[in-house]
Amino acid sequence: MDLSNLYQEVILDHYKHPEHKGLSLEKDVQVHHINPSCGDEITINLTMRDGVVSDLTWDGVGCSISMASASMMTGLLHGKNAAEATVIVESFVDLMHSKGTSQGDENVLEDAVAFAGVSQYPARIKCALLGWMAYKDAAIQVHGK
Amino acid sequence: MDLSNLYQEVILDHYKHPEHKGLSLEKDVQVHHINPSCGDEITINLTMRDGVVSDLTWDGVGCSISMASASMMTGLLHGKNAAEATVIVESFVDLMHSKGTSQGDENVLEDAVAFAGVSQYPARIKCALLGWMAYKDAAIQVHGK
Amino acid sequence: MTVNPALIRKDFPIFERTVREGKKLVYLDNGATSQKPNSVIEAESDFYRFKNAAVHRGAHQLAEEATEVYEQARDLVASFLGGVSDEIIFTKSATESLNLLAYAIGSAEPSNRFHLAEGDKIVVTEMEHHANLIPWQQLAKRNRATLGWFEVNSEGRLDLSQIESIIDSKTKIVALTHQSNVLGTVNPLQEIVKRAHEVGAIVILDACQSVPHMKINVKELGIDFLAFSGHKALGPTGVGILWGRSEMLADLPPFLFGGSMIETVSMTEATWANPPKRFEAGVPNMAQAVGLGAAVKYLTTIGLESIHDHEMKLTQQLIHGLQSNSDVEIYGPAGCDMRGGVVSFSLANIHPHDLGQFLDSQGIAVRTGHHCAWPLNRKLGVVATTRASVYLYNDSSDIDALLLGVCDAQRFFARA
Amino acid sequence: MTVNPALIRKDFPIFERTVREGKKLVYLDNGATSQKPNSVIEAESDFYRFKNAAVHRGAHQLAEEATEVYEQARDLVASFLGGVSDEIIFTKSATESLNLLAYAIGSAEPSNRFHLAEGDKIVVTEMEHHANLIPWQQLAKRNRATLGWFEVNSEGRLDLSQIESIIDSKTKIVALTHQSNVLGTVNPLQEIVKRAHEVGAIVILDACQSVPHMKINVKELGIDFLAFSGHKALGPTGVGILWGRSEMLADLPPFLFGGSMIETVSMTEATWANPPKRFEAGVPNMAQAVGLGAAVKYLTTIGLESIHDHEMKLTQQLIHGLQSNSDVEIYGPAGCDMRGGVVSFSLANIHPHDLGQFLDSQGIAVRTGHHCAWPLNRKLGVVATTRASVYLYNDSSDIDALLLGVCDAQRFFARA
Ligand SMILES: Cc1ncc(COP(=O)(O)O)c(C=O)c1O
Ligand SMILES: Cc1ncc(COP(=O)(O)O)c(C=O)c1O
Repeated sequence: MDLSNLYQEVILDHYKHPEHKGLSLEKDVQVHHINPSCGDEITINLTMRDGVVSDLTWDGVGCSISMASASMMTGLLHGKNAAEATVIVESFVDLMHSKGTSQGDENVLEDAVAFAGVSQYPARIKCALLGWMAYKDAAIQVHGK
Repeated sequence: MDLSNLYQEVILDHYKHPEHKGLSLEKDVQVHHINPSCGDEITINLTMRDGVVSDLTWDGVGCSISMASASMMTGLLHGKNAAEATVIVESFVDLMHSKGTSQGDENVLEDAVAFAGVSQYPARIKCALLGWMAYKDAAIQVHGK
Repeated sequence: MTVNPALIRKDFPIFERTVREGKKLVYLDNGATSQKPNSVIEAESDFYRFKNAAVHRGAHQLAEEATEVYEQARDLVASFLGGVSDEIIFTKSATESLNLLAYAIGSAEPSNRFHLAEGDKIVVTEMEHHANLIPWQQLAKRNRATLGWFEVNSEGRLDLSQIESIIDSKTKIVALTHQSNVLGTVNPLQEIVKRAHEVGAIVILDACQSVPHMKINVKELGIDFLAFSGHKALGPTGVGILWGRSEMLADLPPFLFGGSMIETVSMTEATWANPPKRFEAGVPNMAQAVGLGAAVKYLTTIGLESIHDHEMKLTQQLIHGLQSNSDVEIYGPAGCDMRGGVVSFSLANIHPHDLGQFLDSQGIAVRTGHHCAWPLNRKLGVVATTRASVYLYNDSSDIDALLLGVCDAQRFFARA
Repeated sequence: MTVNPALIRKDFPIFERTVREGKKLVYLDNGATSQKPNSVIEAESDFYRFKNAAVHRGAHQLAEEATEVYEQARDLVASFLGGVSDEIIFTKSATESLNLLAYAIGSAEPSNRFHLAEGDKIVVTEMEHHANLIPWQQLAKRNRATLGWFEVNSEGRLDLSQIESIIDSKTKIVALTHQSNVLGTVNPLQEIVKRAHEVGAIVILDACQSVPHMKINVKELGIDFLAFSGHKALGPTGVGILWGRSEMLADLPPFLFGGSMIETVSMTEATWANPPKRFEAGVPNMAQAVGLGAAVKYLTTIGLESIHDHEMKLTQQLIHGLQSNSDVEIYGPAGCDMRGGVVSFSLANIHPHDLGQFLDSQGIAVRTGHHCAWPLNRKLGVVATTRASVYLYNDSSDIDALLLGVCDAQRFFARA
């Protein structure tokens, strides 16, 4: 396993230049998640309009994997309807649990297939999923409103 | 190690025909000891007159080693003054901890040297000492009176 | 498949040694602890040799590998019991598992489903091992709850005739043993579980003497918690299991506090991780958990049904042989229905300790004493008994040796 | 004697393996857990192979032999610590040892010297591992006691300037770490012990990070209780030690209830055995205790003074090397006085998790995260750090590898 497989340039890029970072003032729900084993934290603000992710922003501290993953996720889910977003999230979760057997579906995940290498590092899967799990929670809460 | 070394005839004899068994009505102190790991129990009644063990009786339930040992002890200590009794008790305790290296001092312990074999069976040392430890406690309590 | 003890013994290195100057080891003290197959011993030492690192704590390869085998062990135990992995908590022993429950329940706030208020009732039985009696007795004292119990009848079985008044509407906990470690009695769970759940009580099963010897499926038993010790089930010392239904564990407060069981911590406050982590504070007994994984694998390969059948044949032989000795009194069920391979007995005029010593001189290892069940002993009217307990590596020659040893002991102690 | 890591590594089988496709294992995660020498691994497996039986419970030869080696292990640990055998309690871990104390003290009756009443105070420090913080924090909550603490100053040392008001007359317990598992700081016990005893408080020492690495004599330290984990001291997983002064243990109520810790038992009442048995309920972690005995024997043979000297040389080299990198910030004392071989640091722009991952790809095992000391991390203003910790088998090439790895990581992550 080559480490540059884990740390693809696009990941380091998102880490250094995160997108959708900085929480919007307006939101339907806010969710805060932490990874107790390493202390990484993330907060996301989600707004849905007519069943579509109309605003999704985040803030947090953590490693490049967790931060870049949150950055890419917010870009990816923005403008998608709830069902489309769920498909993307599930696809990403499956990729993380693939133990290196999957390359990820680029049609669904776009740049986020760069995280495929993470699935071979069990301790890092939680990092990559941090933002996605927060979104999942947020989506459930919005739905309940 | 031959088992008849542990179970000398004189031991089995005392077990079947215990001496000084049955608690006297009168006593200075009564002490009750148990061996929590096997449930054996002993009670002894001790009376000292002019610094001499004038009455020492016991009752209890337990294995041949603990019962025979109590039987022999009461006979041995009867009529001894406190200091003599202590010497006998210490001699017996030493014998029990000798790990088979001592035959015991017959001048001090008389028939109780028959317990020498017990010292090679660590789990049984507590059995042999049950009555003796109760006496030790009783002697301290009498002294404190 | 029938169990072949001769083949099985080849897997257990201890049988290569002899005892008491060259005598064959006849190990009939399985109720106290079992012997270990090579696969278990090696699983534990291989952990140290090849993968040793603190689980869940490092991003390095050793930590990854250690975590992997540790969690695999959890999976193995889960499928062995018919539960799911997150329901399996590694403790140091059944004793810890049961105390964990008693302490965790004892600290549950009024809003928690486990809260034990003044006047609530805990029900146990008269045949409990101290490990499943004293924690509840002391919890009752701490929380001003009451302690009730099922008595043991003359056949060595629970007297369930008063079940409605013993498990009454105040009852919050019913804690009982699956199989008595003295009598061999297997308790009828169905009726007890039904009544307990009727009144909203949880059922905690001490499965120390059953899990190693019979096929158990926690879901089928309908219980809420189960505890057993690895060392009685071919596993290493220093590891036990607490199984609890997911929805129960989810609400159970923690017991030991420390690393890895937290979500957040400040100087004055802390919140807790989800099960099973919530209950595994600190660097766990990793090598022992892995060893226990190997043990349940070994048991599964031989097959618990086959093991049970084998043990019951030996038990029958033993009971039969003892019954033909008129000086012997057996405690517990005489038949083989609803009983396991643990047989306690006494011998007229020979104290169990003396009998045990004599048998030991013949290479035969049995247990003598109160077997950590003093209240039961008192009920039976004995200070101590002699207990023989079988396992998959015993064969009928072991039983013959014991029966012969008992007769020889009678001769030996009659000599004076 | 000087420590020869090349020779020592021959005793540790794990160094025969490589990591990450053939890289030499550079193990610098000793603060989390240590590797094990063959003598420890074999002591544990030989127990199963040759002597396995339940200690203190049987009258047969295996039980005798098992009891003998188990008690020998107790003697070994006692003399290793400068205590006496009956003061040594085998637990499953330091976490259990500390929780044992917190629960036992928490249940002490008003007549008991350990009774903790409403308004009594427990003092800890801001640098505690969760295992020596949360048990006290939760005990304070349960018993309505207050929790106070010493703060950590900018040099990573305890601020003792307020000692008189922090350890005040209400203080019953002072629980602190001997050496910080994050900062490496060794705390000045003399002053703290003196003040604690002045007000009648007991001193509980978390010696997890000191006992494996420096010569400790409990009598000289003047403390009342001490806890450490076997697995950080070359010993097996699943075993820890609680040492307590005899006169303290004599009065301490029990913690876990079950077999072997009792004197008498009825359905509703129980009385307790003397220490150490009172605190060892159930069949103990026998093989692990025996393994820990072998571990302290190994450490004693090499010599704790030599080990400490060796570690401090490596620590100096490491601190020195890190200091020459302007992107590195070290947390904790910069000098080697009153500190041990644990060095935590951060690297500008590279998260510890990423650094750890990169180092791992080079075969270097370090720990990253909060190291189970969240309040300290918050005080330091960091979410996580990278921690390297040395032991007797490390040599200066390991430190070189780490220093090089840090530079390579900087290059690697700068690439994008
Ligand atoms: C200072 C300190 N205290 C307590 C502990 C807890 O030890 P364990 O997890 O072995 O119980 C550790 C290690 O994790 C430690 O470093
Ligand atoms: C029925 C029963 N419960 C509980 C225990 C306690 O198990 P351990 O001592 O392994 O914790 C035992 C064995 O000693 C037992 O037989």
